[in-house]
Amino acid sequence: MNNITAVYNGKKISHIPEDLFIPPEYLRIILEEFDGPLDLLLYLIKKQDIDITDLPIFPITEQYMRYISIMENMHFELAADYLVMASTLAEIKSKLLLPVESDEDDEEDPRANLIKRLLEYQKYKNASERLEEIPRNYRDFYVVTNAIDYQKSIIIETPDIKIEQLKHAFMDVLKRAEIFSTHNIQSETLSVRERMTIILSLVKDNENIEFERLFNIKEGRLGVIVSFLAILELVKESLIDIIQNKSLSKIYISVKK
Amino acid sequence: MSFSLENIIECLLLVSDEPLSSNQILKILDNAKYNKKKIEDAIDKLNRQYESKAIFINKVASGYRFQAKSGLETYISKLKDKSSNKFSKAFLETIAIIAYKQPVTRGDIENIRGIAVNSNIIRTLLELEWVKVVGHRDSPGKPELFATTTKFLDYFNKNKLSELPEISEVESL
Amino acid sequence: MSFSLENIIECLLLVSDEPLSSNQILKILDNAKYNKKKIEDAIDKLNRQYESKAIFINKVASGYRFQAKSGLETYISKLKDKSSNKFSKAFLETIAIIAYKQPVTRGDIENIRGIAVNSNIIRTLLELEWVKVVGHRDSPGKPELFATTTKFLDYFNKNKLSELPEISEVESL
Repeated sequence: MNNITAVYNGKKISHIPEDLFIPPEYLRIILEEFDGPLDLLLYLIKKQDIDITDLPIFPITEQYMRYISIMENMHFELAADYLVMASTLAEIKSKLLLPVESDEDDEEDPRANLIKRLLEYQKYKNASERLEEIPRNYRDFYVVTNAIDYQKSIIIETPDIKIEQLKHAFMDVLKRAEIFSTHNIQSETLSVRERMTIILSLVKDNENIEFERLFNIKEGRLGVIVSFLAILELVKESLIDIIQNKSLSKIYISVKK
Repeated sequence: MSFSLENIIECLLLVSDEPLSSNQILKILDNAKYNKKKIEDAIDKLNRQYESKAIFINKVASGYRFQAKSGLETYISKLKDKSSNKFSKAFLETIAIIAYKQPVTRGDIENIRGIAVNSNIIRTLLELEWVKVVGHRDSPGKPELFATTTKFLDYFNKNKLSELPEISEVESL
Repeated sequence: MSFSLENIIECLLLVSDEPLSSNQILKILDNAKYNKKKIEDAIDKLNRQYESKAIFINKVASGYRFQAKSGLETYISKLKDKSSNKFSKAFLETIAIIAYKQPVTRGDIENIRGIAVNSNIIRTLLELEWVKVVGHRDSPGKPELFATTTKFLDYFNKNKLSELPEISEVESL
């Protein structure tokens, strides 16, 4: 985190003013910029312009804790890793406070491991900055792919998929997306989805279509309900328009223009 | 190095994902010395250069586009089959989302999967005719709405979409 | 109409979504009269034909592909949407760790970055085929070991991993 820049009220701000009131929305922008506790620590250290091998653990810990408490006060969803780092810092601090016994002076500096981690992380941050700079496709040079059409006679072999695989794939996706709680997919939904596709195709081919033509009495009550739900869903997703010129006149459905 | 108009047009048509009309090309060049006639002449000239080649520039409804001449179908089939990603998890998830949540846009699929949609997968699905474009959503960019086809159902030996396996809440737990 | 080897290769490279190696081309042609040397010579010949053109055939890690020569960026940038190649800091750091420290596990990446790896980043990298699983570490849970692919190198126009920028140990900030 070398340069944080946020624009607040039209002014560019690149560091958090020490004792000024920080408007919460601006602070949020700054905090969201940090990619984890090591990133935050590196920022705090760089801001002080100090030699990392001489890491002043007391002021850094204090500042780190201040950021953490600001984030918590703002109900910022704090990754557990930030708290782990807080306890690591506290542990180092307490070790440093213990009196050093003279015959144990080859014992490792309690800060050593943290300093090593910070340097290691900085190394890969540098690497990622180099990667950001080197030429890449569609930004610095242009690759020609799939540049030409070919005759329709090209045959693509059909993949071998079992229907159960399809179902499991969809369930995996739903689980991952955690949208299951808000979207209850029931057996009926699919018939509505299918009807939506049929209606869309019909409407696409004919400019306007009479509302009644979307229903087939032979399908019985359930079929009519499916069509009706499909129409409502299409309207809700703003895919079609329902048009009636005056009351009691014919109702038409058309593609949303 | 400066390029002739023909070479610039050739490069633009090859790099572009979509056919380009002469008006689009003029807009990109943004130079008063070119006009529609000059673009068309340049394309004619390119096609004469390509006489012995296996490629040519074809005029389709939305503009000019490179196409393969006939004769190399067996090679191209082998090539396309290899790169279609048909057996990947991404392929399966994409067709599953289209089937169960149709009609959907690319953006919808990306939102659900949390990751960008691979263009090859959509293209393969369209080429297999498992999926078709049924309309456009009325939102910025007018994205295409994808839905499954009867060919897709035929493959699974089903008559209706509602015959696909049900997704129930209980099973997801 | 029959085409010369050069014309066939030109057409195949243009139709393909991905770079083609000489071995892949040989496999598609499936004809004993061709060999690797002949493919390479044909590509050299094509590139000589393209001398005054704005395109050329470039060799990257996974094979040969067409690219635009530099000079037309202002035009081409009007054609292409660049949003798809902006990466987040977290994404770049993750791929940098995998590239420079491979093979690595998720845990290794988390140790270095000090924060949990976002699953979507790993999934995106696997789907882009920039990263693949090359094995499992012999430690509890047998975590997957990730390494970069030739496709990752292709994206950055490199032939070998050693062509990536060198990085050195950091001793001070």
